[in-house]
Amino acid sequence: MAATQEKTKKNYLTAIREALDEEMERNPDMICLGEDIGLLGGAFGVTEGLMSKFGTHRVYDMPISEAAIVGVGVGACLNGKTVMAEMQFIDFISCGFDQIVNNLATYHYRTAGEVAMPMVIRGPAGGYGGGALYHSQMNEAWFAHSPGIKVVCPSTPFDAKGLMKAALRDKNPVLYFELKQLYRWSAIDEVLPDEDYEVPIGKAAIRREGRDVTIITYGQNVYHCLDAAKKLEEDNIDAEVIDLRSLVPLDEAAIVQSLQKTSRAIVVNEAPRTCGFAGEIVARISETAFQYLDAPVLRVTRMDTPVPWAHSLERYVLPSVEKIAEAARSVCRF
Amino acid sequence: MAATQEKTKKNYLTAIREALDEEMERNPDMICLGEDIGLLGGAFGVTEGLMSKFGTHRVYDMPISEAAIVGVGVGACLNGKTVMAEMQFIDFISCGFDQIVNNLATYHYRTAGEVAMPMVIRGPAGGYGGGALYHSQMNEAWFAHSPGIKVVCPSTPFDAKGLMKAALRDKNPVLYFELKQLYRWSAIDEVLPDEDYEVPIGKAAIRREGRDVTIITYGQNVYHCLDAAKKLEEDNIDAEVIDLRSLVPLDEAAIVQSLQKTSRAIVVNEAPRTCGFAGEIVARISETAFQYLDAPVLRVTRMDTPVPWAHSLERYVLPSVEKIAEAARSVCRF
Amino acid sequence: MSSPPTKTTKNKTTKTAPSRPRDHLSPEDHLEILKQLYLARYFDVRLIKEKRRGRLTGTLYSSHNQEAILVGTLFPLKPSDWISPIHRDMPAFFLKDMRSGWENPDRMGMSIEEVCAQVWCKVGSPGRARDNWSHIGSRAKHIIHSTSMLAGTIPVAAGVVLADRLNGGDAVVLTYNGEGSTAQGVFHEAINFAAVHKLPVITIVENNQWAFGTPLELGCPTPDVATRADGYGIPGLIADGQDVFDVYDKVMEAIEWARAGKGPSIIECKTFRAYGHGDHDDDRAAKYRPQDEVEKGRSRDPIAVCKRYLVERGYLSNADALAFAAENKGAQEAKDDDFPPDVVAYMKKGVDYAIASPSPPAEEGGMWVFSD
Amino acid sequence: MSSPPTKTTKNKTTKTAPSRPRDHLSPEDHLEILKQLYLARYFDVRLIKEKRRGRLTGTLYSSHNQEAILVGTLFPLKPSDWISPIHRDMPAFFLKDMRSGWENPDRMGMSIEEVCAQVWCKVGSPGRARDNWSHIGSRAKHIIHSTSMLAGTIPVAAGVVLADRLNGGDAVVLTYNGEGSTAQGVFHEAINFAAVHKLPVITIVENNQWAFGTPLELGCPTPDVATRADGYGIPGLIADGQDVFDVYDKVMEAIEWARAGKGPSIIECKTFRAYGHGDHDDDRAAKYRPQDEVEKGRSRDPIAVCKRYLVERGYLSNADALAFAAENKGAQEAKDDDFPPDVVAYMKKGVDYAIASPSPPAEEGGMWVFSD
Ligand SMILES: Cc1ncc(C[n+]2csc(CCOP(=O)(O)OP(=O)(O)O)c2C)c(N)n1
Ligand SMILES: Cc1ncc(C[n+]2csc(CCOP(=O)(O)OP(=O)(O)O)c2C)c(N)n1
Ligand SMILES: [Mg+2]
Ligand SMILES: [Mg+2]
Repeated sequence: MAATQEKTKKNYLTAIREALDEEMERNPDMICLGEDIGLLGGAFGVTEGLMSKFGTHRVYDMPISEAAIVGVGVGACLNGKTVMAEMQFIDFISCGFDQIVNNLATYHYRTAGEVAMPMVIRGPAGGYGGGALYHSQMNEAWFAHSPGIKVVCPSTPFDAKGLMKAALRDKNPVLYFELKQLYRWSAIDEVLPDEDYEVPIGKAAIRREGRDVTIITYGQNVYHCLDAAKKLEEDNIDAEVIDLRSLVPLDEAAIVQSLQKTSRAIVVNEAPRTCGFAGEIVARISETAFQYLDAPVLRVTRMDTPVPWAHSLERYVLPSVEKIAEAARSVCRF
Repeated sequence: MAATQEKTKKNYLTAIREALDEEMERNPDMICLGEDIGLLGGAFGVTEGLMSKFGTHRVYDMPISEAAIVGVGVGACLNGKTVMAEMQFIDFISCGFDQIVNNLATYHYRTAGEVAMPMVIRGPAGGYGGGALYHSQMNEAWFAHSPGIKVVCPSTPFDAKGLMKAALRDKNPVLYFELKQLYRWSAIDEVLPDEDYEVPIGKAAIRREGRDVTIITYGQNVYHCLDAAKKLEEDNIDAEVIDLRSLVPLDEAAIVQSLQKTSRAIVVNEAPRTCGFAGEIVARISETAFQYLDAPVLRVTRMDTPVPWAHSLERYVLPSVEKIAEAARSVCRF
Repeated sequence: MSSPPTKTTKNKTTKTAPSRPRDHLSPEDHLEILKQLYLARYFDVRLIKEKRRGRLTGTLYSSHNQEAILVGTLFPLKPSDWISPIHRDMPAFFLKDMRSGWENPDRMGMSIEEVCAQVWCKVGSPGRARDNWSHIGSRAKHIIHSTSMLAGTIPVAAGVVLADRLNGGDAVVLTYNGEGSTAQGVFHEAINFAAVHKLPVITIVENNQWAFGTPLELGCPTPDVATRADGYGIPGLIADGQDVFDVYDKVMEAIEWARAGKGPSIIECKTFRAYGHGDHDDDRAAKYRPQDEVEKGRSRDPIAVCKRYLVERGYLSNADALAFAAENKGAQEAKDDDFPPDVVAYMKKGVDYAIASPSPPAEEGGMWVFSD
Repeated sequence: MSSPPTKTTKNKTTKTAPSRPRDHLSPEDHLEILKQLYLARYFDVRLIKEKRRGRLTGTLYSSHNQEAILVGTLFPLKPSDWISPIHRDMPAFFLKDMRSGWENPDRMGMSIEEVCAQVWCKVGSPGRARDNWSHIGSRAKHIIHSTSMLAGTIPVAAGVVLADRLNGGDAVVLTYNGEGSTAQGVFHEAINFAAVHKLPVITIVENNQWAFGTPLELGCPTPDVATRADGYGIPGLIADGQDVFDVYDKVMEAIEWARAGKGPSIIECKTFRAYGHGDHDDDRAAKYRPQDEVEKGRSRDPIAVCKRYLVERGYLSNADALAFAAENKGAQEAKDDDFPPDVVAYMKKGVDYAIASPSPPAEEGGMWVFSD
């Protein structure tokens, strides 16, 4: 009977929660640190059930102290633990910044490999939700620029679970950006495998194959790009959409391979433009795939502004399906 | 007699100190905040003499509290002051990171222009001195990626003084990166103008004209690039060296103009590679000058590592004259 | 080391009447204070209703049951003093300097119109709806703009009064904080600096026992948050946060201390968060907080406490005390006629203005990154 | 609010002899402690001389005059306890667990060879010369690696003992800090967390009156840094940092408190920085610090104080006390024969090893960014 029962689809948030739960089960040395993650189960409910299942000695409701959350995590890793540290919103990571970039990220390097830091720092990120300046950030570039941290950003429930598992099994610190707008967006619900699986860190996914232009993106912009690709069909433009999934390390091969076919690319992300990860991809393409390019690589990013509150303002500064399609058209016209 | 007296050349550090001193004199609303800047005169002596001249109510020896240094500065600006805030080493800016990126940088934006933030945050930066992980950073990209802050980095005594004056008169927050290896490097001593002057923020300088390849850089790497340019003469390569001086805002026109002539470029800086400012320049070139390019734009940067201590290690990861020359040769061969 | 150190901070309430600052208030002041409590409560009730009707988009951080802290801390201020309210202090924006006249356009507080326009996310907000909820302020009105980062405004407050002193002013600044926020590093850095320089920074801690879903004892090692003051050798006072006059007395003490150049202080106001952390949390809060704790915590409505005192002192007749029965009513229960009509009318002006105010033009999203 | 709160933290030295932890030390222990003071002093003297001869490149942060703090805090530890020394604590790396035998290769402390290799910037350093000066450590030896960011290791220490408790251990951790560093936000966050969870984190504050060029009173609002403990309701003890046995007693108290599950504490050791902040600052320090203050601060050499006590107790003869006269001598004055020969020989082994150790191969600069 079970066999014939239809499998239930699960949302992005549930996928993350399952990964945390299963890894807590699998690894008795794993602990969780964060604000309101225990009794409440997290601001969004990602950690719901963990404290009652694993107890207050494995799940800590921390004081509102981001630096201590990270620093305590570093100490726990030093003494044999695997740590999941939640930032209630990824925006508050700035309050624990020093501990991340100067302590956590460099520990392995400074100790010539004596000490590994198996810590995952995760938190809700991204705009498009009216969260304004401090509940909308995508600040992955600060960390991509800080050697020693891996950076991942899943866009589907399957990837969310698989990347979380891979991250929690990685010996290195991993910054895991989750998109709060995707948490409960049922349009992307998926049936998840029954068996244990990982999505390897450092591997991109091709979300749509196409011949004319490569659209490189990650996070919730994946869906804007897919919508733009549909729109572009009207112009007879066949777009390929690459979801990077991992930023550090980056799947350069996937990008180059696509460019060999399309010879044109745009890069889309929602972080501020200057020194964002989109620019990094443009630079990598210049270094590794220049010879395939028939057009400049363009970026569609947030403007160089904070994320403002009012809907009208927020839309104005963030990438949109229209802006993406327009950039793609423009490189195809080149 | 004075007229015939030979003018004394001044070093980079003195140039900064003179600018601070003259602006403190000119602007009675200017105050200085920092660790050990008063009684001691700063770890490197940049603020020597300021406290005895202007008093303890304009020059504050702050507790070891970078977040408070910035935050108190924000409050002082809000209430009509102009603030110079010193980070004893620019590396420690990570401890005041939140106050800079989320409070200072966004104040004008959030208040729809009601409040300006005339604050200069300055501090010794850069490697090549055996300072190791926490006394060698060039972390300008974190701030270039945080909308609302200007970022400058002078390479000569003349620019150091003129940019400091411009920064202290600017209504916006300015991050001012000074290179500690240049502080007392007498090879670059200059006679400074007697009269008041500013070096405008947002204007690059061409340090060497050339036809074959544009080398875009800033900070102490300017000198490595000039040495590389000399080396390249042996290969009959005539390199143009652009010293950006300002990163935000960026003098894109200067870059494009040079590329129209040379059609080839490399970008050199000492920050980690991924998401550094070098990548940003490559992306800007892709967007604005692709049509002039005959070769990929290459980067010569620090490897994606911290700055290690031992000389052998430090040299290995940082840009060098040899690495710069090799990259320039490679784009010229393309 | 057999015993932990004894506590220095104690509730200094138990003084006898003659020296209490409140005794300098006129009968009218007493009634004005009650009116302000009504207004703070009505503002909150009204917004909760509007939100339930789907007219507001942002999260509401209700100040229900905590109004005595706002009214009691703001009433003793001079117009030129500074404040920095945070998420649970929305009424503070318009309550500031109410003593200069509710309708006085020159008073050093925001108009109800401005505050409502902010709540409605309209361009009439002082911040033109660029940042949400309580993240507004006004340099002109001496109200510091906060970010979301808890405790992050305390150093700013210190800088403001540092500058004020340099300019020859005598302003004090009140910063508002939840008890949970006192765990932030910048709380320590800022108060330490203020203490070193004896700056007039008064830290109000609204100890409502919960920081989102985390109880006091997991954020703070001592039962009284005022104990944090001991680490800086500054006064740490405890006020009954349900009693507007006790709050008033304690803040007045702190203000005198600060204006006399004796430095900062911390005032812990004991209270209880009536609802969820934000309105999105109401249902979950009912699960993580024991029902009896909630009932006990809500049992001393600040409006009721105030009325009782006013009646005792003879400033309010029993009949007038019964006239508007907003106390002990939840947001859904409370009706407009539980409030004085002028309070309802005042708020209505704000709401009308907010509804009429347009959304900000999209292009403003790209403006004011830099000043020129 | 007419008077500031009374201070709870006081010097708890004035107990009578019988209950003092030091009384459990054997005569040999007492002599060993003196020997360790010599070693700490000799290490520092030697490095200053090497630096003056141009043989070292890094900055030296001398621990001269502060050795009693290192020896007195480390002596009471069990081998499995953890420490996190910072810039002024170089001797701590090899002094840790010296009681298990100076030559014991299995002791839970670094060898003098490793420490010297670090100072000489050689590959023999436990960190392979990848980060400078005191930024070394050893997970195996229970020594936490620090960054430059002051106070940044306190949360790490808290995490280490949190994990230790989960693993069923009973270790305590000592973190070392200058008085200036206590102003950092993370100091507050970490101690607050440790206090909430009653973690065995003992914060040693080496109050040498100066933080680089900034005097105590500009960094800390109270005359005693131990007062910071009051804010967390944890014990704050003051030790005479020149008296190794007083330090020992206080730390032993704190260790017992911590191991019993009663939580963290702060121990302020009053001392004085003998030289400049670093050796690069010696000349400038002579200008910013009044000469008489310096003389007074150096007038109680910890070696002399220790010897006096040992003679009084009959553990050391007057003649032996005079044998090696390192006390009250500056680094330039002090000669090898002012120290016991085994101390000199021990250090020599370290120096010889360091000199023989090669510089790290350049390619290592690109290694160990990530673990695989
Ligand atoms: C630095 C930082 N970390 C986390 C948050 C998320 N957050 C917002 S309110 C809150 C709880 C605040 O509790 P408390 O200070 O007691 O104030 P209350 O809401 O009870 O009034 C948290 C954790 C934040 N805003 N800033
Ligand atoms: C976060 C941070 N800010 C600034 C510095 C620069 N710095 C190094 S040592 C020092 C003074 C430390 O004084 P104190 O804590 O009293 O220790 P001491 O040197 O006197 O032993 C300063 C400001 C630093 N290392 N870290
Ligand atoms: Mg609270
Ligand atoms: Mg000190």
